Amino acid sequence: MATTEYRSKVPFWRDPVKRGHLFQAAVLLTALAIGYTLFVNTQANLQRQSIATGFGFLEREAGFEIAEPPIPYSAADTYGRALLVGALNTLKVSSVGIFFSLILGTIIGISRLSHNWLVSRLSVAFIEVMQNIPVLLQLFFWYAIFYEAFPSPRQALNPLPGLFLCNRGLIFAVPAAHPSHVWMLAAAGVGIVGWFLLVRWGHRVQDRTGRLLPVHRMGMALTVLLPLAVWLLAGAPTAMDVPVLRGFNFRGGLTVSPEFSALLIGLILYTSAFVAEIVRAGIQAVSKGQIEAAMSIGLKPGQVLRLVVLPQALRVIIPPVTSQMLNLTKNSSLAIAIGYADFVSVANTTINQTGQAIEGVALIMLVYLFFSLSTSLFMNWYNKKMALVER
Amino acid sequence: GKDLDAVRKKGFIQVGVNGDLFGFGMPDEKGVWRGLDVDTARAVAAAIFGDASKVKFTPLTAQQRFTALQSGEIDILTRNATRTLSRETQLGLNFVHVNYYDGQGFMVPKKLGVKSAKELDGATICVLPGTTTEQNVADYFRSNGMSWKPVVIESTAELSKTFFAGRCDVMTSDASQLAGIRAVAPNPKDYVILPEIISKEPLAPAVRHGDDQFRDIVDFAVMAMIQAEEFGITSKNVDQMLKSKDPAIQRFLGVTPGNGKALGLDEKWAYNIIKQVGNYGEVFERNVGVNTKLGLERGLNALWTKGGLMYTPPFK
Amino acid sequence: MSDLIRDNEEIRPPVTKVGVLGWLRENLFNGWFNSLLTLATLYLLWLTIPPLVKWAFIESHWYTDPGVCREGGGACWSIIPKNVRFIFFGFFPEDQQWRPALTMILLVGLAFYSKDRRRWKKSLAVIWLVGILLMGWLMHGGLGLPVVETGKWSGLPLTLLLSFFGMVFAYPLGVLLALGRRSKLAAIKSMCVVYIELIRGVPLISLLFMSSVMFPLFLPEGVTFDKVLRAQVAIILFTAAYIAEVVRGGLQAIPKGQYEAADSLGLNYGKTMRLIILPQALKIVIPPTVGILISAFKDTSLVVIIALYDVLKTTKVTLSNPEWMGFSTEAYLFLAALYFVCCYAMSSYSRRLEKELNTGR
Amino acid sequence: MNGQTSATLTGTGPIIIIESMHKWFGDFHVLKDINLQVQPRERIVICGPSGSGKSTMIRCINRLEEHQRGRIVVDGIELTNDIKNIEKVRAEVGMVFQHFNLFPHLTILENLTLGPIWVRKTPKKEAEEMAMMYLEKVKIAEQAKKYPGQLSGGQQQRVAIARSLCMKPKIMLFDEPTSALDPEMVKEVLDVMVELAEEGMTMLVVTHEMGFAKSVADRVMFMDDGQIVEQNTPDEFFANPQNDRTRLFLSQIL
Amino acid sequence: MNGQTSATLTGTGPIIIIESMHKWFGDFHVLKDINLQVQPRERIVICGPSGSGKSTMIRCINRLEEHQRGRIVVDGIELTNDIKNIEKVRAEVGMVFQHFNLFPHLTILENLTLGPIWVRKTPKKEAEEMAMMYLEKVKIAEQAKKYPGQLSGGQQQRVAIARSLCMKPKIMLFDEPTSALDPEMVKEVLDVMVELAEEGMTMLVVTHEMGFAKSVADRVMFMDDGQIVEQNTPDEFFANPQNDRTRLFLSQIL
Ligand SMILES: Nc1ncnc2c1ncn2[C@@H]1O[C@H](COP(=O)(O)OP(=O)(O)OP(=O)(O)O)[C@@H](O)[C@H]1O
Ligand SMILES: Nc1ncnc2c1ncn2[C@@H]1O[C@H](COP(=O)(O)OP(=O)(O)OP(=O)(O)O)[C@@H](O)[C@H]1O
Ligand SMILES: [Mg+2]
Ligand SMILES: [Mg+2]
Repeated sequence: MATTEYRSKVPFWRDPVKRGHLFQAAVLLTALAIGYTLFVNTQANLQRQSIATGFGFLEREAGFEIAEPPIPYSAADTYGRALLVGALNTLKVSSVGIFFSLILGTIIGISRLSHNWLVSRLSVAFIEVMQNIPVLLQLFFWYAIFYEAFPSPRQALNPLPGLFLCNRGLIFAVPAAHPSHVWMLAAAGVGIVGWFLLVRWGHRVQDRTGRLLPVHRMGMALTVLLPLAVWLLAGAPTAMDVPVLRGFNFRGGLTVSPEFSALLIGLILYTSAFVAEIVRAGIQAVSKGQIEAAMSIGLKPGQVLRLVVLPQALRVIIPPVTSQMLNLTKNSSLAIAIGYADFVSVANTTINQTGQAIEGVALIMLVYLFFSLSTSLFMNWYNKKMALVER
Repeated sequence: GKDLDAVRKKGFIQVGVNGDLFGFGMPDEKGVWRGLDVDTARAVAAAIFGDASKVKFTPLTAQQRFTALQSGEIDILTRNATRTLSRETQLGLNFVHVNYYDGQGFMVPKKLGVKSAKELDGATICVLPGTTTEQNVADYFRSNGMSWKPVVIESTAELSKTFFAGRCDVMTSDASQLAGIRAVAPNPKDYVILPEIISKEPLAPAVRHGDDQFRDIVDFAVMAMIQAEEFGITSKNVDQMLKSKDPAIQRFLGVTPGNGKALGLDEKWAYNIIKQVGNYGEVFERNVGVNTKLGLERGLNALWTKGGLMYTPPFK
Repeated sequence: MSDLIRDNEEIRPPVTKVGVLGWLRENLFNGWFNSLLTLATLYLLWLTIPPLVKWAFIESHWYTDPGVCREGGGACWSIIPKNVRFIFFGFFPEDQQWRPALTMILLVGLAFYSKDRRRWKKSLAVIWLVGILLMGWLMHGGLGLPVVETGKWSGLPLTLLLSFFGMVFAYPLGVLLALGRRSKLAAIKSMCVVYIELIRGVPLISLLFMSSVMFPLFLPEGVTFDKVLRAQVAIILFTAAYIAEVVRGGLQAIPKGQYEAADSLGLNYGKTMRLIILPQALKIVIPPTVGILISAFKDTSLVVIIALYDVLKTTKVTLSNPEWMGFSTEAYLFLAALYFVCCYAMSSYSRRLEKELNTGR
Repeated sequence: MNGQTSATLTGTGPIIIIESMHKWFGDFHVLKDINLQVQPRERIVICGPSGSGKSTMIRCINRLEEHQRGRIVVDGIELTNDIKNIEKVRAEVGMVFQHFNLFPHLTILENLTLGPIWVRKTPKKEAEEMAMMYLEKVKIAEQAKKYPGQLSGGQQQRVAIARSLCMKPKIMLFDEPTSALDPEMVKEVLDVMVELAEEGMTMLVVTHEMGFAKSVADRVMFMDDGQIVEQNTPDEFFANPQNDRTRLFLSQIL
Repeated sequence: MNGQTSATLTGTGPIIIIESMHKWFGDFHVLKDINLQVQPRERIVICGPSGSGKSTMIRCINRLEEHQRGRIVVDGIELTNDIKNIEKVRAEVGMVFQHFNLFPHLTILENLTLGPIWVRKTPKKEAEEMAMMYLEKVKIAEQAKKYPGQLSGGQQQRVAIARSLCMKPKIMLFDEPTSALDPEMVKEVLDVMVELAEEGMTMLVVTHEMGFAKSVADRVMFMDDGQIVEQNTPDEFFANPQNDRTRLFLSQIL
């Protein structure tokens, strides 16, 4: 072919393709060389200092307690399990946090566009304050509210029977274990499936007759009524695991600790301010023409929002919101400042006790990288699914 | 040895200290480092350079401290670190003579009516992370078959605030800390420190493996302060003491040469420590003693002659 | 033909809502929901504001000893004036503290001076260069001033310098990374992608931790870097990854035609980027960039984790002093206000800049 | 007036009545004393210089803009703040925009069925059949499953017309439907509009395609500075403009 | 062929030579065996249906697209991978795009001087004087300090032409220079192009403005499906198209 001929005639520094190859090779080599030197240095340093390395410590007994472990854990368990507990705690606070900050952020973002002066001003104020103060200080603030404003367990507030509010957290009664619970759970599951089926049926009815049915109300009723029926059938067991004040603390019931709550509230409020700005920008990015077109075929304002504006706004919103989700996860590593046992906090204690800082930091990075990459993979998939088809 | 050579070449010692532990290692309002650990480091500088100011401090967090020493970022670690077997062996460190004997205790509000740590079953306990304290409480409660809930917060200030607000029933830390924390309580009389001491916490400076001469110097610099107290030598009277007839004191202060040469130091090394930093008793009283905000008794840290544990080998 | 209205025939729109009452009706009490919301908000404000004012102003102490504070009930602002030296300047020798003070004034002054877009000329770059050199000299000393090593730089100057230089260096690095990520060269592209994704995937504290704890292990024996410098590098590397993503967005928004027009004028890659593409792309992404910079500014507070004495850490140290241990609320409120002022200034400036740059388009 | 005559032939009352209507944007008086009656099946072309208020006027007819004085009655319903009435009117009045404004996240078919399903509560199948019918009418039935972004401008505008038709409107408003199109595509769209006109749809068309006006319109209106300056049958209008401004404008455009 | 005759009149060798050139986009064969010789001062108009490869062909001439087979020689320089050569050719060949592609962040004057200053290394003052000269030529000297966004489409396109001229090109390529313009503005731009043609610039113009082709072109080429189907003098081409496809196309467009 003709082109190949002149390619050989051109000196390589004037041929962009060859130049590119050369440049890439150089960069790669440099990177490899740097990596190699670092590795060799580290090896030599570790050897010289006769520092213990490796992940053997994961199997040793941890010997420290962790508050509110999501899975059974005691000081007799291994470091490995302790770290797992930390990772689960991180997962817990970040998933709950992401869920609520998305909701709150959307509400505030829409409020910021509200025609009500007070509502939009308040939203703006909220956003400015939350965005411009370091989240660490905010965490201190929320935590202080919890331990300063609530009474000691002995003077615990008892707004409802079986529900206590004190500086140990929110403690509430849960039904005492009973065999019927499994069945109630199953019934609730059936209810949800039924809800889902109802929605599909509703769509079919709409497709067929054009009628809109109140499927969500029906589904909700189903999900509540089915477990209730099972409970009645089981003889309506009313025994409760009621928290009682014994010794220093409440025993029994379920506790939501102040540390968890403060971290959660802090992260949610901080992140939702950013989400709100993103949502606002997303909605504003939908052109006015779209709204006019939707209105001019007679859609109601709610339908315009649901059928036309939001689906389009979402595309603009998803990528930056993904970043915010990741940020929330990473910011949860500040938990250590207010005593929530997240992964970093547990890893720090581990580093401290074993002295194996390299492994500890490596684990921290790996775990967060895993959370981040899986979140972005999922969101990228979702984003692609939602992407506009264009020429 | 190489570490000593490197230090001499630099002209100062780089010392890792705690950054915000009142009485042990913390800057004052003027940004000048103060504390027992800080003065210990100054003593080493006085021994090596004849000048206690030839020292630079690196504040370290609990997680950083050992790695900083291992990596050569600092030459000495005096950061209220507890000497333990595993640290000594696995981390490539050598601890030297203890500069403070501590032990972990409990503090509770008086109104709980608790008299002994044995009554703490089910309690919520405020713990400072990053030291051996977390492990000690866990061990103690396990061995006594009791349950507890930890609240682990990074900074002392935050932790004590939560404790005083009633978030925890009990606060645990090294006894030296507890006294200080109680002193700043809104109402110190409302809190008691329980009699049990649940652990041994010998706090000692540490150096890296690999330079025994340097290790010896640091070791004897610490001990020299204790020995001086035993001899009754203080920074005020050290010049008169040079004229002392006691051969042990003469050897100690380098009037009779020998000790300095053996360590590879100036013969005046001990004199410089005492003159510029003071003996152990002075340093103790200045930083943590009864007249400071911490208000600690000598207790275990008294000289062996006064019923304490401070005992040094002969300086000959 | 119907008769036309002449222009001089003034007809006003029907005026329905005017005056204060009209405004209130329109903005606060239109509809039952809004009215309810207004009332609820007012009630909430009424519950919180008076006690807050009482605590913060009426019963507060402004320049007393901690003991006096403990007696009285109100806020103890005294912690700030009494410790302001350490909080602001940390370890910087007391007799030299005019130097960091002057540095900060210089920095803020320069920032204010550059606010005006009309001053954005080559000469401004020179002024900044001189300013930075001057600041370096003031902080570090030499040439007649006693040397103060970086280990003693702390407090507010450290915060400002870390974030300022973090931004100044992260920005070009981020731009390079963004260009790399859009490169046609597979190796360059994938390296940039890996770098950006890795860095964005981990928390800043783990990077700081690595830079402070593990970095020395990576280096040959005896080679150490300044601790502040290491933290600075970590902040730069971290921020750059975020900037890269933002800039990539801007680059994607530039139409292909711009590249083609530049090509057909005979500009090469470097000139095309420098003269045509980047000026447009960077302008588009001013708001998100400023967002990143604000985050970076707030994130410098995380250097606490590695025991660098930025303004948050110096405050915490003050709080570790048994004398002042109880007054963290006041101290943190002060810090929050400090950060808020700085961040708010940045964000409102970016909004203004965005508006200004948009006119004339 | 000449325009009225052709309308009265249909024998029923006017379907759009605008009486001394005014509109302001803030302080700016955009529409000044507009009076207009449109008979069923009448086809009106509106032209005039840019900024003269053409778009604003037809947007007032389906209340995309609110007028501040005077009356607008569409198909017997007066346009006030009553949301129910507005929705009723909008379902009767189709609108085609200059920039098509198709919903980019929906397929062509979904774009067409959205209104019937959600507003008219038509069963989906029926809605789809109708949509396909209209797509065939605008000659792009084979594109039903594609997304708007995949079509050319001319095709998109035809979809937009079909979308309006699916609501079975009594009146169609067109706001410069061809001015964003490449010249080759203008014809496709005009053909569809001509066909529509021939079927007797009531149409108000803002356009500068004078060929279209000549061949289709019952009445041509010229607007300037927020007022209807002149209106007449196309023949008269082009051959014999009465007003100076009209004459000037026509000289520029033809 | 007829076109060649007029070119040979100038008496020098061809300034553009394309010999059996092919181009693929991936698997798609866009240009098939293109052969073309352009003489200095020759003015060629290229037309053809959308997607026929007109843009691609002229973009190959200044290597905005790479060809994969055959030869392209511009002003004696063969277009290969050699960056130096490509830059040399691009400095000789001016290009005007459909969407103007002015640099929106630079003033009109800066748009014009960018090339001379950075590619030709002309002193700034000189470059500005030249720029003003060309701006006067396209009759918008008074807009020199404005930004492109502040000009109308027609003005922008004239700036784009002036920008190319500032590089003192030997050849000008135009890719549908008027098709993104409102009808009122087309004339302004065509006027400038006619003037340019009269001054003897070598021009290749992709356009559907057949009036321009008739009055200015030395040769009209018709492309379809990646091939040059027919080329001839304008008179012959319009009066007597040889090819069926050409005839069909002309019937649609005229
Ligand atoms: N939302 C608005 N706010 C303020 N002024 C507006 C608004 N919409 C339009 N205008 C102004 O009202 C006048 C009439 O606008 P309109 O769009 O109706 O003109 P037009 O005749 O359709 O012009 P064109 O041919 O350019 O579409 C113009 O001067 C325009 O600037
Ligand atoms: N970058 C590209 N990648 C793949 N295909 C392309 C690319 N650019 C153009 N094409 C295809 O090549 C063919 C010729 O495109 P070209 O733009 O040259 O046509 P044209 O004759 O200029 O049409 P128009 O009149 O619409 O501008 C078209 O089918 C087009 O889809
Ligand atoms: Mg209009
Ligand atoms: Mg083309």
